[in-house]
Amino acid sequence: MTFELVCFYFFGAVAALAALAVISVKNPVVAALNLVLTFFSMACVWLLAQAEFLAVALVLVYVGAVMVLFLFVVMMLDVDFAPVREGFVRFLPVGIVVAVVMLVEMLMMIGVRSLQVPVSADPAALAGMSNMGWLGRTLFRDFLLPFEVAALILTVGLIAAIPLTLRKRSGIKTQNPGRQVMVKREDRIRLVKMDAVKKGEATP
Amino acid sequence: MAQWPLLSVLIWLPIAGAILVLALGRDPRVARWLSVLVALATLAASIPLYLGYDAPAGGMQFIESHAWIDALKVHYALAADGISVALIVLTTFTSVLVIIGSWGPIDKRVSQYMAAMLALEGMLIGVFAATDALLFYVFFEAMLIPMFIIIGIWGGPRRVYATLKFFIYTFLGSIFMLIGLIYLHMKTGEFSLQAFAQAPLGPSEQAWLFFAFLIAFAIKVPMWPVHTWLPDAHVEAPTGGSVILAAIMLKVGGYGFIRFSLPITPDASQEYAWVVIAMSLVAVVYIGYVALVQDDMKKLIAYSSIAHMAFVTLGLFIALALVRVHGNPDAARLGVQGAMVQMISHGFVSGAMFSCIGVLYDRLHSRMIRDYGGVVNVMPWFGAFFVLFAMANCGLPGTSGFVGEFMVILAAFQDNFWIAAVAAFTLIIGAAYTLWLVKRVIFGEVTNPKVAKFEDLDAREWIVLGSFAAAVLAVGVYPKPLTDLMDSSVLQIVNALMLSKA
Amino acid sequence: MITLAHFLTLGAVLFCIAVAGIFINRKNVIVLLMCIELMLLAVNTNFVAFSRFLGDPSGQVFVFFILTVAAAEAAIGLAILVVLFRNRATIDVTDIDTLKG
Amino acid sequence: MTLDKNLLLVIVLAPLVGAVIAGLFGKRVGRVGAHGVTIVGVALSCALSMHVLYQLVWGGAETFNENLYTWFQVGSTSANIGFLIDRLTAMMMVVVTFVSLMVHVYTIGYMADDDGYQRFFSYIALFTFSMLMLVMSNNFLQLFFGWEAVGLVSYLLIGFWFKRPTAIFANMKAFIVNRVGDFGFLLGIAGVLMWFGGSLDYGTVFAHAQDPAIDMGARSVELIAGHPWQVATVVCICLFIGAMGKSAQVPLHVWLPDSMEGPTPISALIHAATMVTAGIFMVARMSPLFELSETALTFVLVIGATTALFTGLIGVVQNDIKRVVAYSTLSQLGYMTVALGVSAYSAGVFHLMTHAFFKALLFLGAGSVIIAMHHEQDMRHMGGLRKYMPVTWITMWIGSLALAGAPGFAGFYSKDAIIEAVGESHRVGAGYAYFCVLAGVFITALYSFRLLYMTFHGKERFVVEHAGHAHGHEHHADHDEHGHHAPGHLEHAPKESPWVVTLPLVLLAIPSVVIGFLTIGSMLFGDYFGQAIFVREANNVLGELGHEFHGALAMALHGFSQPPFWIALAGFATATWIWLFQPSVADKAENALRPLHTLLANKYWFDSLYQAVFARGGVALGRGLWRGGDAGLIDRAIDGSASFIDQLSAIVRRVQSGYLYHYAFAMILGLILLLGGSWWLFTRIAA
Repeated sequence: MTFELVCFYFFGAVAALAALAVISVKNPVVAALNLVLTFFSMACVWLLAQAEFLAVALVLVYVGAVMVLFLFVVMMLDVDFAPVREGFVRFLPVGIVVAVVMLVEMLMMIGVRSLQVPVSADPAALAGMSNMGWLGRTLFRDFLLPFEVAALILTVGLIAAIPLTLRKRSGIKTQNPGRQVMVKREDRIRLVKMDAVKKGEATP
Repeated sequence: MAQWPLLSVLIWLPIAGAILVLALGRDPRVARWLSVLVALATLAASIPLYLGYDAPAGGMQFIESHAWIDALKVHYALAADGISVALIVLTTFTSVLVIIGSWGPIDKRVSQYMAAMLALEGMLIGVFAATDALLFYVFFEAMLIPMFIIIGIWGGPRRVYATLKFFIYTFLGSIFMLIGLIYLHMKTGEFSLQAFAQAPLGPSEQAWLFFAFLIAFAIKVPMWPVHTWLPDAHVEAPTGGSVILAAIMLKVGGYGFIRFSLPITPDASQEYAWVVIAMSLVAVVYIGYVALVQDDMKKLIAYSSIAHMAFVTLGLFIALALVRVHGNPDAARLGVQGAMVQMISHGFVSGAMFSCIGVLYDRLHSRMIRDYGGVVNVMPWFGAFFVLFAMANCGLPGTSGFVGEFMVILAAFQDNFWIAAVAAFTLIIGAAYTLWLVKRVIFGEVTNPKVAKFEDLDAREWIVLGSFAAAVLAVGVYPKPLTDLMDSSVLQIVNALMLSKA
Repeated sequence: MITLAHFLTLGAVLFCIAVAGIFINRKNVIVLLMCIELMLLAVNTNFVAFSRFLGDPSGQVFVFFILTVAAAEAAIGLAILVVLFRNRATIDVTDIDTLKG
Repeated sequence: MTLDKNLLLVIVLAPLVGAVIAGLFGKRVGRVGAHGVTIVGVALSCALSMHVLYQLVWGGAETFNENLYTWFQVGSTSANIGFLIDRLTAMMMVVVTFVSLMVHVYTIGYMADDDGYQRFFSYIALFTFSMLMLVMSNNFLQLFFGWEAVGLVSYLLIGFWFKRPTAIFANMKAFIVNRVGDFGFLLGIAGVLMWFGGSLDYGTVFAHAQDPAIDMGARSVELIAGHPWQVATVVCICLFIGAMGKSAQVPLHVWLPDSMEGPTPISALIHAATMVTAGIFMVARMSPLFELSETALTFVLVIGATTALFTGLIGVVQNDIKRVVAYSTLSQLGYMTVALGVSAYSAGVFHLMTHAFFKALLFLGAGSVIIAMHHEQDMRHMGGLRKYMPVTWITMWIGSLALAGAPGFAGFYSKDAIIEAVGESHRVGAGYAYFCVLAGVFITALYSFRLLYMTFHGKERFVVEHAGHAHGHEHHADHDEHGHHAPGHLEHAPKESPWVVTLPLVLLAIPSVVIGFLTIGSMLFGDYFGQAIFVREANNVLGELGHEFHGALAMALHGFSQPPFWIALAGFATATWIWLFQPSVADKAENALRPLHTLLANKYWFDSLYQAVFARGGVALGRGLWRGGDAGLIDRAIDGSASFIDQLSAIVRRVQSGYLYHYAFAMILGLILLLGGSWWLFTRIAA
């Protein structure tokens, strides 16, 4: 049993346990924090697979951004989580059965297929470059267009989130500084010409 | 002139005109004038087609072919023989009259209506000119769209039901045709009609293909018992829509039989000709009786259209029996020629009848026969036209309605006395329902006070009905130019029928 | 020696946990979203493993894209969640059946 | 020498030009213009027709047979428009144009106050054109064209007063009943094309029929498997059905009495003199075909004999003056048909000609009476008119004598020849026919003189109200307003009609007297018709009679000793006794013979039967097919398929619960199945 294998088992076990916690704890904040742990552990596992760049990206993107977003939303929304946890016990057996069946099937598939995959040495090392360089070459050479599209998707996602959550609230009075500045004299004052005294009502 | 892609011009000129009318037609007056100009230009463009067609030589002329979808060997292939030329000229002629006739009655969304009409015209010409099966199919389907819009927007109160029925019915039929075309494509590797006609096909293949085509075209014609969409569509359609529908769209079905069923599946057509003939004869009698009892003028004429179109299918399929069983190609030519003349004539007569009903409808906004009576008292010229077209509708010699029926009956007699006898029954029943209509609408005392205030035809209606009348009489008195135009083409069809494929 | 099967098995375990999570937390949209993230993680693990063992960088590129899309999805999903909660004052999925046929 | 084609074209087109001018530009040319242009047109064709006749008979012109233009040409089948002018045609042309001219002139007086004056002239000129096309045709197509065209004009003219419900019913009935005949006619033409040499041209067809090498008489066809019929029989019976429609033979006669709803001039022109005899002309023209089939001729004979007797009987009980003449026309058409049936075609055509003159005369006379009586047509309200309108009275007597067959008058020669010919014939059914025609003679005399006595003799059964107020012509203008007069009440006394009315009467009376005497020799027993009419040697009854013919005068004198004369005299005597001297006898007889009278008054219930079976039955059938077939079966199936999909989707839509976790569950389930399936698949492949 090599050191790598020990590490793999350790991080794998942590990830699995944290994932179990994600789905079973009552408090979503705790669940989110457990999810962070899962991601973190999996990033370590990816490191074992020599996918250094992706491991770092996972931590940065998920742990740094997405999970913070989750936590933010969970904390911002004043959700009463008691009712949404109804049926937890009732559906637990079903969930376990389904998950176990699927796991068994998947393991059988892995058993069938993984035997036929030859194990090769680290391709990046063979190519004489770092993992990042290896990935970057592929990304910017073969996948340039998808890369740009992905960038676009992210931008759209960013922008779309704003109008979705933006709301106009009625009954709130606000000033419009633009209009205040542009106002003209004629809009405010009307000069009316009239006699000082009405005819026929002259003072005696 | 030969350098011009004349058929393409004929197809795309009205379609381009439709876009132009849509773009510029904010003002209804502009839309009307512009669309008439486009229609007239198309009619003018069809004149060199008629004059330039070398009728004695026959065959496909004005050939155009460009690769369209290379992978499937689909071509943008156009050509016209005598039959196509006749139908194209019918289309351009009728379209002008329809557009002029729609000037008054259509007052909302004028530009859109006119654009739909022009687009429809272009697509109909496309159907008659296409020699590539997929191109044919595209036009065949595409023309449903403007018609759908015309009935659906400017139609009567039950237009939604009518349009859906019309659309789904015809669409159902064309799906079967598409399957047939795909099968033929698999067999031959291309989509040209000529390749299809030359493809060797076994008996059961032919039978399947025959029924696929039969469903498509029988619905379009329409033949009994898949005719029920037509009366509903006509009743709800605006006048112009009815005229185009009856005068030209129904012809696409008959044309399809000529271009697909007969040349591609001649053996199956012969084997199952009795089915088509039986359906046609049932249509003559059954539909005749149904027409007799209609209370709605448009429905009556719609049913009479079905009965008249039965002569087209009868003439086409009786030809098979004549060629193959009796070995009598002369009579077969008479049958096919009769079917063709009947198509052209029915275009004029039914177009005219629907225009007449439109004239009445514009005045009273009713299509019910009982609301009228004694119209000739206040509209003598209209009465004269109506009686003329009614006579053409019952096939009076001297009008176009007679020629085709006469030829088909003569041909049918050579096959079987009883078929001819049942077909000739139309003389009686056709006269009965048409004249009863005339009696109740045109003659008699004016009973409805609103009818008493009718005014006779205005100049626009005069142009429409007068043109139709001229066409009806011209074909009736001297049909030879028409039959000469198509004769060589008909001969080629009949010759092709003699060759067995199996 | 770590083999491909190790990674795949770990991915499968994570995936199945996520599936189970969807079942037992069927009402809580937030946890549902988390479960989806878990699933994506499991899938990504498989990609990384195959990329490593087949020596093909495309697998890692795919992971890269999936990360991108997943991030966008999380942003939009959470935004929708916020709107939903604002309009309905609940995140209970049993209350949301507008798409009922 | 040959006839000039352009001349023939002028004959045909002159009336057409008149019709078009009067019809399309009626307002612009005015009344005088309308009748002027049509009369000039018809007079021109009448004069030219006479010229043509002269050329053919005395001028030595040959038969003209030429196509004008090809109507259509498909393969070897061609249809042409062309003329065949032989003596038969020429005679018909003269009869048609002459009677037509008389009627045109007469119409000036008769329709003087009608709003549709120009229209009327246009129609009758158009009729003349159509009839000329019919008789001058050299092929079946053009024959059919003229055949239908005269039917159309007849339709328009019967319904001329289109406000009258009865008129527009009658014209529709006429057209449809004629169409029943045309149904047969068209099939007959199709049969000719098929079996007689593949042509529609008379010359080719007749040559084919007479060619001994082909022997058409022996050809047979099995229309119903196992029952061979002679080809010629099938074709001839089909053609004759057409003639039955047009010439109003039983059972297709029902339209003719109703056609009297039209103005009287057209009753004279179309429904007595010319159009209705088209059937007779056609059969005579087709004599080479009919001669082939003994069966068909027997059929013709029986139908004709039945028509001759039984329709005449109805005439006896009619009170409407025009209807009496109409039934008499039916009966006379029956006579002509009988003549055809015994192969005495010339006799039939001869009777056609004489009948055209005297029947036109009778109708126009009746019209004159109707004018005088202010459009009262019921004879029960007439009587004693002879002192008011002497010209009409005398000419009507002449016409009636001719009709009844008084020796020396035109009708005598033609009718006597027919009766003799029937007596001579040995055809099956000739015995029955002989009885019918003889009995018919009695009936003819009976109703003819009944009409004269009830109209012109006896007491005046009308009341003249000498109303002081000005009574212009406006009453004529609107015929329906006469309804408010009590029957038999006139506002002023009847008077003789104007000269435009009486002149045609006189001009028609002359040939009614002399035409038979002048022409019988050549037409029946001479060589007048030549090749135009073909009779087989064995059937040549007229040839047999010819041996006993010693001139017209001798025949007239001989006529006094023959049974027909005595029978007619008996009829005359009976009529005189009943209606002139003992009017009460008529009522007694009516009561005594109540069932017979009911039978006749109801016209053997033909109309009621047709109305019930064909008209109402047809409508009921149509309604049944529409509601039951179209709406009940077809549309129910169509709409049913739509609602079936509807119901099916109502079930399927429950799957779409809208709950996210249901969809997720479905997905996971699918995944499990997919995994299981692919695992199973892989292990099998590995194994």
